[in-house]
Amino acid sequence: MGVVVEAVVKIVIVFGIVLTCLAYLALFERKILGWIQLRYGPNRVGPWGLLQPLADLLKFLFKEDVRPTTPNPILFSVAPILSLVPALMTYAVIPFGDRIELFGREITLYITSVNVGLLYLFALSGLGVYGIVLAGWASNSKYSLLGGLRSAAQLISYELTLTLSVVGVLIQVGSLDLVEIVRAQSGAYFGLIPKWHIFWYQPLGFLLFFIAAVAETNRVPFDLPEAETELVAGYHTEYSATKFAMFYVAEYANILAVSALATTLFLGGWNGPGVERLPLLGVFYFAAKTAVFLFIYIWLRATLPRFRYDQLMRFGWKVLLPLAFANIVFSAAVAAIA
Amino acid sequence: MERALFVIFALTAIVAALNVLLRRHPLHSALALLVVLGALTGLYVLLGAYFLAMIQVVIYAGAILVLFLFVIMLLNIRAEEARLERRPFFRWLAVPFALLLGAEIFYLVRTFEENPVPSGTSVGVTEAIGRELFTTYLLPFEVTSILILIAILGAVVLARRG
Amino acid sequence: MTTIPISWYLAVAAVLFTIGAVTVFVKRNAIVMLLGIELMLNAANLTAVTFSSYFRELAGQILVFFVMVVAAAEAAVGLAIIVLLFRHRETLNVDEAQLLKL
Amino acid sequence: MLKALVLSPLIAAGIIGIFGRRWSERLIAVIGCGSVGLSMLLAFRVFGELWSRPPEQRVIWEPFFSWIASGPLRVDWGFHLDALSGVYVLFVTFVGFWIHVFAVGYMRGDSGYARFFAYMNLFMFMMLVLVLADNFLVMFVGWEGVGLCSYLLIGHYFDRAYAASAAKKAFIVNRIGDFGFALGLILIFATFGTLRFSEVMGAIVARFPEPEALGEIGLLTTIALLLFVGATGKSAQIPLHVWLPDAMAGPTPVSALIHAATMVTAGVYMVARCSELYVRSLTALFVIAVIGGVTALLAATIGLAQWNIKKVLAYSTISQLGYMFLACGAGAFSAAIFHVVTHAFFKALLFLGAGSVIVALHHEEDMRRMGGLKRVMPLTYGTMLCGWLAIAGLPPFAGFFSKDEILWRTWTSPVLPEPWGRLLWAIGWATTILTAVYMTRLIVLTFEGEERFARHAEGHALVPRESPPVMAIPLLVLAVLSVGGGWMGISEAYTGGRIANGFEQFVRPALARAPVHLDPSAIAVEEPDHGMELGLAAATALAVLATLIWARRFYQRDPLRPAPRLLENKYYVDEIYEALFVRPLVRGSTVLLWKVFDVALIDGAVNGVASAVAACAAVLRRLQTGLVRSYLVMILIGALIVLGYFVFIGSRLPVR
Repeated sequence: MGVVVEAVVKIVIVFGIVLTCLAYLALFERKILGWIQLRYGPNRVGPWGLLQPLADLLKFLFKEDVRPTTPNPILFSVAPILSLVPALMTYAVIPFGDRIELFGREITLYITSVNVGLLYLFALSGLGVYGIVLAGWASNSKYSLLGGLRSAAQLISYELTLTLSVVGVLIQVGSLDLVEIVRAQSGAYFGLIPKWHIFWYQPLGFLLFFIAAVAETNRVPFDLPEAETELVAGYHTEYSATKFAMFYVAEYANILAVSALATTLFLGGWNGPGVERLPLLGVFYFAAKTAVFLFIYIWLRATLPRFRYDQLMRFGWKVLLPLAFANIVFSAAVAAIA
Repeated sequence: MERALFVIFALTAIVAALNVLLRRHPLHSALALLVVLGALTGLYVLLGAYFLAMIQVVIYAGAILVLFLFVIMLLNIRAEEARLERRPFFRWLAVPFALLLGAEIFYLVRTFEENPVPSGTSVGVTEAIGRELFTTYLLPFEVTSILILIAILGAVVLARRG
Repeated sequence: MTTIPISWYLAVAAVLFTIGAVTVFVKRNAIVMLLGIELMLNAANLTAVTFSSYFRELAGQILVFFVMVVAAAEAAVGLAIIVLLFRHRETLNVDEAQLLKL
Repeated sequence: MLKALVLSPLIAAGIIGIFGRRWSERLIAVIGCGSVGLSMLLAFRVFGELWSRPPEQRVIWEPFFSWIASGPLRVDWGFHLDALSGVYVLFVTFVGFWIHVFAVGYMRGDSGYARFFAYMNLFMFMMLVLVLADNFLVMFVGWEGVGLCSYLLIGHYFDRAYAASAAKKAFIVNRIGDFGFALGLILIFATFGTLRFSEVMGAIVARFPEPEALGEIGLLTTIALLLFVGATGKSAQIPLHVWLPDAMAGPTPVSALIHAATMVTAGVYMVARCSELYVRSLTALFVIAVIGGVTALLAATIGLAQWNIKKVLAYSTISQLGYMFLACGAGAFSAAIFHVVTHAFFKALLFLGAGSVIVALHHEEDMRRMGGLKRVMPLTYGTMLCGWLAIAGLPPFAGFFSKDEILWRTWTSPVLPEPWGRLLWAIGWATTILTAVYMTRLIVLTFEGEERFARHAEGHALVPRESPPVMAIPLLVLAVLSVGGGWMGISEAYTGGRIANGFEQFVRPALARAPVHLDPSAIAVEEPDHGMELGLAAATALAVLATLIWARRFYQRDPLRPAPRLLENKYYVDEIYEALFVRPLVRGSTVLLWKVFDVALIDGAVNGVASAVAACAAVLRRLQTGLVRSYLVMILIGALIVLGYFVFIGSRLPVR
């Protein structure tokens, strides 16, 4: 029974923290965008606007839920859930830290460690399409439908690169288990350069992964599905109130998940100086590395213009995908030589 | 516990499969098939085939079915008319079909009732499957890759000609 | 923990296969017929995985792997044909696509 | 190291072949010549290594990779370097390199520059494979490979009909020879169960101590003659000599490299490589000697009557190859190889000189429109003179020593029946005189007398001038070797037996010696008659000198003196072949294969099947309703039948 209790407690803690983070990620984004654009950003609710997420939440909850006339009211309601759930399920396998001693028992700082962990993540990312596509279709609106279709095409295209860019890491580690992957990155060569994959043979893999991840999360410069100049707001044009909030949260959950994944796969996860003695420190390292990615995300949004749709497709299929294949060949060659 | 999970997954699969059949809108059928696939994933996990379970979601749900949805939405297909079939021929065919199914299940239950699937086995470890694929089944594997290539070319050519 | 008899899995597979077959036979919409085929393939996959676990033998799962690949190829080509059919005939009813008959 | 030596030209060929089209000529030339130059340096190194060893250890063997393992047939790629292949590698890479350098200038501005160098490098690779192979099959790869490259290079100007047909002719004639070679290979494998040279030769030595007598067609004789059919094809001996003169349609460096210096000597190499086999078949040796002698004489007579400068040289090549086979047939393999080497020097020189002239005259090859060139092209003229004297066999030029060696060995041959040794010596001697005549004719027609080319042909001025350094330097290098190259194998007779023949000493361990034990009294051969040898040599030299002087006068008086029609038309060999083989073949193909077999039988069968299918289809098409679901029902019925078979008749499911 202790195992189940431990699991439940961990799940609750993780999701509590993650959801809080998501709420503040939105604030974080608005603040940074403000600073980059020489504005203040939200600063009225609470000190430095710190209570802004709470206010947003309340607003989302109590706004009127406007429904379009649609032949599929059920699908219309299910779509945001389909979008949110896979995004949140991602966190089940992400290792936030190594194991620690607590209350006289050993507790791992991740919910579970599956031997097909990475495949699980890819499966979830594949499912994420459905929410968007169905939302687009069920809205019974041209903008939504086009946004949904674009999104489906874009997600399928970039998912290939996303998956293939990780294969290099897999070849190097020889395991699909995320914890194993992090363990493989502990230590440093010459006591100086950490054994993170970004430094050891996978810089190209990392770059590809990150670009594909940005595309997968529909963020600038790949935010075609919700390009406001063409499609109003894409697949969630017709959504409001709580359902819109779900899409909103799902997007940030995906961003956070992908950043955490990039940290895990390429930046050594929880690894850092002193982690062997104080495993809890690993969580801090993990959070710090992830935060860097989050910042880059927002930075990109403030900086880059949007792709045109044909450019997006050409870039994905004719540049990223061949590079990903080249990276696999390179990794295999390295593995064969080493 | 396992039996309960099995029953849940199995019932979900069957009910969803019936939905594939009975729904009139192709999109609903496709979504019902998605549910079948999900339930089958659960069954695969119960059978210890973790790798296949994940691959099932990635390939079937993540790629094939999305393609279906894509086409359905692209063509903006409406629900088909209510009447199912004009020909009595098919209705007549249903009887032997039902009999066949019944006989099959009867035969299965009688033959295999005392043969439970060994629990907790995990033959479906990724590594083992990978090893088999790249040694024993290397030739079929390569042939399949050529098949896929041909399919891609075929799809591109077909879609472009229109 | 109780175990599950192999026949249960096989029965589920049989039912799914039958439903898939009926879908293919009864429906007139080409896309739904393809869906029925996918259903049948999945039912066959389920039996293969079941026997694979039962005999502790990987061959069944390998077979499923190949079936999935073939299904992907089939879906790609099949859907391309369907799109083409729709463009030319404005319908997906297979009964109306019979120009090649005498 | 041998691998690098062999693969270097192949890699260059690949690079040039793939990328060369867009590159500048300079880059292609650097890569093309550089790779061959690298091979040459490596060849010098391995040769030095070989040289530094004691004679009985002069073998380097490098395994490469396992090629075929099928039942009892096991063939590996391996490279085998001994004294024989060492000599070959050395002169092939050396002469090949200088011809490549020459080609840089000769091919300048040619549209197929990259193609040309890619094929030339490929040819070098194939030749090195041929020479360094450690078994018959890999040798056969090289053997076919040089044939292929020859085809590609003869057809370099493939937009001209005569070049294309010449290429085809070379290929087909070679195929005829290769067929014999392949049969010999199969017979070797069937007999000895292996194709490795060392194993085959070892087995021959162990299993056949006694040679097969003259007139006896035993196993060894059969193999030897089959292999020799291949050699006649590759080395252009009668009756398969017809391709070589036509092969002059290729660019001149090709003629120099392939049809003078390297590829055509492959037949000699093969015979020498299998010397253990040949010395055990007196019949084969006799056949080789006679064919060699006859070829030498007839080709020399044809050479007297040709007007195309390259064709004269081509017949001269055939004639010289005849000498080499004469030597082989007389059991003097080392003399044959010696002549191969010296011939490579002076024949390459002559061809390159001819190429220089041809370039200067804007691709004019007819000697009737040359003449007087020695004033404008002094360097070419000077080097050509060296080649002329060398091939004519005037001491101390290279050709004298090797040719003299061959003649003397023929005279004293222990394997040829009486009086054939003397008779063949006489033929060889006559050929020497003829050689002096036709070469003098060539020199006189080309360089001396008045100018017969039109200086203002077709509106543009033709001003012949000396070739650039890139072409002149190879000429000079080869001229030096044509002068001095023969001294490495001076017969011991000249020093009264005090200094042994260095070349023969070196090559001998790799070759079989004439079976001395045949005739116990023939130990006397080991006690050579130096006086006789010197006397004959002196007589020959004097005769050659006299001929040269006479011929020069003779042709200076009337350069365009017509020759007998019979010779000008090459004894009508081509016409005879045309009538004997080509036309019956074409007619047979037309009447029998096409009209009877193809039209009536095959087409009839195909059409019959088609109409039968159509008839069946007329009935069966009623099943084609065009309704997808009716097809589905048929599939279902079929599936049910299969299922029913397994349920009721086939095996049941195994249940544990």
